[in-house]
Amino acid sequence: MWLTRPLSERSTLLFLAVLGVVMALVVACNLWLPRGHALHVSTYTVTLLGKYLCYALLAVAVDLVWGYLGILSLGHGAFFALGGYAMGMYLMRQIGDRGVYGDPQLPDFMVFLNWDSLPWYWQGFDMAWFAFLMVLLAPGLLALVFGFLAFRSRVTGVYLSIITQALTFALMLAFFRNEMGFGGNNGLTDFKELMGFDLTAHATRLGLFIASGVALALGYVLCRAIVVSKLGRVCIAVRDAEARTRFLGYRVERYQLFVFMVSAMLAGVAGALYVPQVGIINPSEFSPLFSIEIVVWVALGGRATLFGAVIGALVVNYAKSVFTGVMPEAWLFALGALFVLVTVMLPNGIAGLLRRRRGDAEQVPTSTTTTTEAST
Amino acid sequence: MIRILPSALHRSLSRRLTGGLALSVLALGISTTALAEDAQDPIKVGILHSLTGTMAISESTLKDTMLMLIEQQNAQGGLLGRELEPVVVDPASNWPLFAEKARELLAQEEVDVIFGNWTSVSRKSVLPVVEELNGLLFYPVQYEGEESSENVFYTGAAPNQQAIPAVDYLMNEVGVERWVLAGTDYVYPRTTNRILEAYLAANGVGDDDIMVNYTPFGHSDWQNIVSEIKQFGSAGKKTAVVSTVNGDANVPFYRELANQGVDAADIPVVAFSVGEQELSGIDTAPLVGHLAAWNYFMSVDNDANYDFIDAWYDYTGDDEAVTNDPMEAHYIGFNMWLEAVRKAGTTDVDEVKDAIIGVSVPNLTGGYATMMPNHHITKPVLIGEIQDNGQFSVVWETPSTVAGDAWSDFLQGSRDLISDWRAPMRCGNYNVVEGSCGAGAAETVASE
Amino acid sequence: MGMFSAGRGLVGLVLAGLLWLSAGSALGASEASSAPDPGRGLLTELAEADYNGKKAVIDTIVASGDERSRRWLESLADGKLQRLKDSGDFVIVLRNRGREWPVVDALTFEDAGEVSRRALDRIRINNALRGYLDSSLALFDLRVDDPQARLVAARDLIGEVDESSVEPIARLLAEESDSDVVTTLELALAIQRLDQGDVEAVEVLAGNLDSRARAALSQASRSDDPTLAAAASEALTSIEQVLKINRAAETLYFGLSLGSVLVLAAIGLAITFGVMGVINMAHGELIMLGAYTTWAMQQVLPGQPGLALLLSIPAGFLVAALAGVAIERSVIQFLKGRPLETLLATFGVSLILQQLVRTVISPLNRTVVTPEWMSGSLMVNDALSLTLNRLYVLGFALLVFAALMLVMRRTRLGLEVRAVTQNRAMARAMGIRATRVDILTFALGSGVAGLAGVALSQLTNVGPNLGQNYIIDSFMVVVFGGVGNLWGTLVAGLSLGVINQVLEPWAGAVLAKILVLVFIILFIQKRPRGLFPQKGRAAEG
Amino acid sequence: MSFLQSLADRDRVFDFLVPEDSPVDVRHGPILYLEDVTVSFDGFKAINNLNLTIDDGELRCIIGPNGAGKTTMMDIITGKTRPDTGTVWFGSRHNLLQKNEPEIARLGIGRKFQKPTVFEALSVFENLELAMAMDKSLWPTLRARLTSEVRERIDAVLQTIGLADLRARPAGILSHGQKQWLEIGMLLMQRPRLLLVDEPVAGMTEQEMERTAELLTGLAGRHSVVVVEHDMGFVRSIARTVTVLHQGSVLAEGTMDQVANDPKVIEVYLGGEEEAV
Repeated sequence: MWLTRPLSERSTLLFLAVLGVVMALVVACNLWLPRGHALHVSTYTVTLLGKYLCYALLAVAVDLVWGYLGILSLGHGAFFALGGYAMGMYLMRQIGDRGVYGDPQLPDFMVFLNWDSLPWYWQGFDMAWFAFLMVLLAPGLLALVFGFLAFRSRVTGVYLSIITQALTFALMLAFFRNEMGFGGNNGLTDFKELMGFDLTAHATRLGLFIASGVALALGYVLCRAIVVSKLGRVCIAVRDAEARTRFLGYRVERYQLFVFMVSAMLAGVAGALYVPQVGIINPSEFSPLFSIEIVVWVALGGRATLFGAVIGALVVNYAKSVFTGVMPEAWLFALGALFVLVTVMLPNGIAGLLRRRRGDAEQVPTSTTTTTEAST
Repeated sequence: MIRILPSALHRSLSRRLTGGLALSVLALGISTTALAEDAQDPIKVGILHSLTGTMAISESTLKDTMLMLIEQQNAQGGLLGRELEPVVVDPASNWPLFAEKARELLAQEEVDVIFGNWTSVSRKSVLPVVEELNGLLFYPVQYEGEESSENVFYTGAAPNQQAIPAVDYLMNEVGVERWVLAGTDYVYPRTTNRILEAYLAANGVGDDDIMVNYTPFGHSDWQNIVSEIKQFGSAGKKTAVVSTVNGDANVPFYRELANQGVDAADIPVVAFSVGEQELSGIDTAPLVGHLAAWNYFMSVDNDANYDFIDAWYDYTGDDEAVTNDPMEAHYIGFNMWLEAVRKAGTTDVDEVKDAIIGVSVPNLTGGYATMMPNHHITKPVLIGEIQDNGQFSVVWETPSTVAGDAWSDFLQGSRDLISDWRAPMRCGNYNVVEGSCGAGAAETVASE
Repeated sequence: MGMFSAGRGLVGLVLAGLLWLSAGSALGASEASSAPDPGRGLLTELAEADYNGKKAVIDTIVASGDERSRRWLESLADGKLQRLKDSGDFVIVLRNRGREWPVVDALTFEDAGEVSRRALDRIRINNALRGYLDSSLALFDLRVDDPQARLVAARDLIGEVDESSVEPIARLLAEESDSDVVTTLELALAIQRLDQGDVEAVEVLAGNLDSRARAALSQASRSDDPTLAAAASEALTSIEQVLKINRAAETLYFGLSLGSVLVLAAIGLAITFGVMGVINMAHGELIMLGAYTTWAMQQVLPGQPGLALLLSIPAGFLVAALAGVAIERSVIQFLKGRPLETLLATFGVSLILQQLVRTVISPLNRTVVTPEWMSGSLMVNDALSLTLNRLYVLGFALLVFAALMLVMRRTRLGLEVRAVTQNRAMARAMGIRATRVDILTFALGSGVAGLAGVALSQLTNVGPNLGQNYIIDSFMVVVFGGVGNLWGTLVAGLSLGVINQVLEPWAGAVLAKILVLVFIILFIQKRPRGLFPQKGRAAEG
Repeated sequence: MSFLQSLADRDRVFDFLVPEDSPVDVRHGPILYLEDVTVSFDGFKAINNLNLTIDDGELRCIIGPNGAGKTTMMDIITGKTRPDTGTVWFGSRHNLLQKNEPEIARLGIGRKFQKPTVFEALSVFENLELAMAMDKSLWPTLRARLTSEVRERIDAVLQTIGLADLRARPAGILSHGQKQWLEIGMLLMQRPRLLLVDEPVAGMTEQEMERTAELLTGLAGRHSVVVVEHDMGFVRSIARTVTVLHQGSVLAEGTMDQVANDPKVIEVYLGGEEEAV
């Protein structure tokens, strides 16, 4: 079975083991150490870590298309947000008549803006299975349509990046519109429970944290499985010499579309797990700057390594959490400097640094210029 | 395209990863351990305003206001013999981060009260956290209403404390018959405009005489809209624009108005989101005479106000610095909280919540603000005209203060709701028709 | 309605007063005696009356013929006529910012030192009163020699004429020599006659595009008199037709104006990104630096906003170019040939620059004053006026573009830039110092961004977020036009601007923007390398 | 998924209408046939009424000065560029103008680029693996395993191109000549009927050139080979028939000696390239 192939890799097993151990530690320290103990992990921290794990999964999704397929998507936030909205809509319906107006059907913001009935696209979201399906389908379909058009027309490089940016920007503006029926700028919030579990309960928070970890593990294994298969090598071939791959007889656009869709769905799952943990989804997740930031995480961690994406997402977001509290007025300097320094000093990101310290001898040209210059 | 080399480099990299992860978890874990509280410890005041990102423009001065107020209070001996300690965090204009930072303030820092938020969405994001962890939040900005939380105190204006009196003024004192409702497309303008439409209709204004227009955040190209407004205003009836345009979009809006020759004498614009601070970024000479409705203006002639302004000048070291309505709201909210803590003799949230209802403190316009049972406060409504020095001159004010209404009488869903957080009722959305509290109401109805 | 008739009454009164003055019987009676100044009494009345009462007092002041009345009324209109709380003396405030305000005595106009703002009471004034004041102040100008000033005054009379003022205006009209003033006054009179039901007045108004004429006609078209109603509707229809053309022209102008802003914002990027391949996310912040330079220049030269703005053009260019050089030397030179990494590093730079401005200057927006000659609008006809600031920006954008084309096509630098872009190794072999060319190119692109900032300071906020609002649009424009093609950027910017403005009245501002984005996405499917793709083998690399 | 995929393919309407891997039919004539092909970029005619036939099993050299349209011609045959007019047939059954690059590649036309393009991040072995003729649609690729049969074939080709020792190294570290051979090896893995080889010896040393000549002549017979080359010495060493392109159309055709003595050719080359002399 191609899916289980990574499980025989040492690196993947190690990754899973580390993830498992850390998560078990966190859970244990949260449950069994008393408050006030030096190693107690508060529920606040657990939720925070859960959020990081969602971001890490998102980063893995971006690394899959950018690192291995060479598509720099500046619009992956859109898939993340769509997954989040699908989950948010389910959570809104779960509120039922506990909203402030007590309407059993309509979410508060609809009562408030005088909608008389639920719009058609909100139908079905009261059922968990349907909502969870949409978590995958909504981003997947968007990726399918968008990717079909773009890859068929062979839009490449920066042109592709910019239209992915246009895509997420357009979606952001659309979701800001109150007529859309997604709550406008306020988005969806005030969630109560998820599949019957109270969202404010500690157990639920732990559960969501674990779910995020499991999703990250599964997503990682799936991506590894793709990467180590022959399909993964085709992807690298497409990344490095698209035309050549075509002349070898591969229908490049199908490969691109497939991987792009997988990546979009993973991003959607990350979004869906993110929403109940932070308690709000609003159009700012569609913001192009957020999507650029995701790319920065990946670059910082090390592109085309998958685990580098995980490290990057964790490091940047952890730094952000700490800095915004410790140095609220200067943290942007620190973050900006971090981005600049890592890009300039560590061309292959943190993962590259680790690799260099291990003393890998083989140095291979890593950029086109080197090759272009060599051949001219 | 960059080529990054091969997947072969994978191998035992994850070993390093282990160390990193474990370290960061450890660090978080340690930072979480809070020390047991003791009577001599300072009282912690959380300040949750964006210092970076798009909202920094509006919110960063509120952070400074709070720091100044706390400093002043400490100079007077603190509170209950303890010192006040500000805890500042930066939610960076990012709404989920607001919730996270609120959680950090309440769960990690264990602050006794939070002053913060500007946008509605940030408040909505923080609300569940504050309720879950039973914190106190003072929210200083005018907003759309339709909310009343046990843990939140709304010191800014509700729609009935700003929009309705302003429209009354234009209708009765200026003789406006035709209305343009222009706003940024988000919940505050939407709600305000819905309330106003209902109110205008009730006052006999026909649909033809109302034009509604929404624009995106940060809209910078107003040519077409101003031109439409001009056309709309050339029908021979006195026309006014009621603007709920938000923040940054105002500068280009007013510039376009001035350049297309729309002056206050022809088509006055009354704004609900433009204060002294917004004007400080505009050359106001061409805008003289346009209006704003607030509960406070820096130009109010009152000694308490002058003292506050002088203190602000000193604190910022800038004699050109401006004060505005949300700053006054924080001033009032802070003093109310101090008073309530003194009254309760403790900073315990539940006791402060009970003690604060009914507390009256002086505002900066020469009157008193009282905390009502619905967690909104009483405020005077002032209408001011823009001067060429970036200030407003008050042209009209309500004869007495107006109590904030959490649930608008002009919206269908909220007409029958009231809020009262005092002992027997303790309900934020009590339905007077059904005689029961909020969500429970529908259940009772369903089961009967 | 009551207010309107009051307004008309005033016009009549003031006109009567003026005619009386012009007859030569006005003499400064107050100067001769040392008796208590009647001015003080007038001002006291003014201060103590309510809004309606103030109108009467203003009439009295005007009728008094006191030479100081003009300054009194002006100060009143500005809110600067104030009264000391303790003594009840009147002063005129010279500067009303900060704690202590410099004042002059309102009766003698002598310097009265500085007074705490706490000690002052402002004489209240509202919009209606200000309008009343403005028209009476304007009437002071009807007698001046400058026909331009008379024209302004005459314009103020349109729609304000009533029976009592018909006579004096007609007399003034007979003496008037300037044809523009004559037409305007005739129009003002015709509107009054139309209100009275005079069918012949329709002829005067027919074809007139002034909105007040139109308002009068549409009122007349609803009149009970069928002949009048028919004539008025007919005139209205023909006006509507002309207006339709005007509106189309106006929309086109709006579009070009928005487009010129896009072009300005994007053209610097077209150089750094299109020519050098650097994805400069800090481009927006370079624009911001240009805008802040304008602000700083105006702080250095207070009171001369126009001069400051002109000086900002070279200064803004220099500041942004220097910042560009700093970015190039400190970051970009290490990222040669790694275009995507420049995106990440410059994203970091943009965060730093933004926060730097917040920390060093202020998180608040800064005021940039629009100079006199850039405010207002150019009247093409009564219904079509082009806002001057945007007209200047449009012209400026085209100038910058032309200059840039000249640099790229006609100068040694341009040649070297093109050579380095096409084949770095070869250019180097031919003795071109590629590093120097890189620095200069990046400086040029950044400097142009600074110029965009100078222009934008006249249209929008000058604040730390300025850059972020333009960076995404800029990338769209460059990509839509075709990377590496300056003409493409120009055409793309202008056409996107026009498309947006054509859609806007029909779809609303938000939807128009979404549609434009969708259009770009679909267009790139059709032409994957933009409007003007680079062709041939070079494009394949 | 595969249904979606078939939808995603814009050039095909129904699978059953196109017998995709049908053998090339050369019973009635040449393997490659170009007639009246014209293509222009921005008004510049890169190819002008070009007529060309290649017989099955032939080794043909195409020469011509810079800008003669050699690379463009290859682009047309492999589906990268669409001509404005003209027809291109592969055997007598396949109209190449109706197919895209992967389809043409699967029909059995392999191409080596002017600039050696191998997948630098992948190992030499993996480069060959990707090139191998087998089902190249999505699912099979995802699930593909390395069978011993595949290994043997790759090993055989590694031997042929002399890179057996470097099999596990990334292709990026190969020398220029080694990359050229790897690319030829990849062509071999494709088992093509027709090989298009663009400047195979540019930048090679004498020895490398000899080896390349051996490789190419060894290929002819089993495969049809079209070589575009500047280096006259090299062309002379391998060529049987030479076609001279000039300004987008055929100037002369014949043996190397015939062509070299053709006055038209001499005239064209005199102002042009030094190699011709």
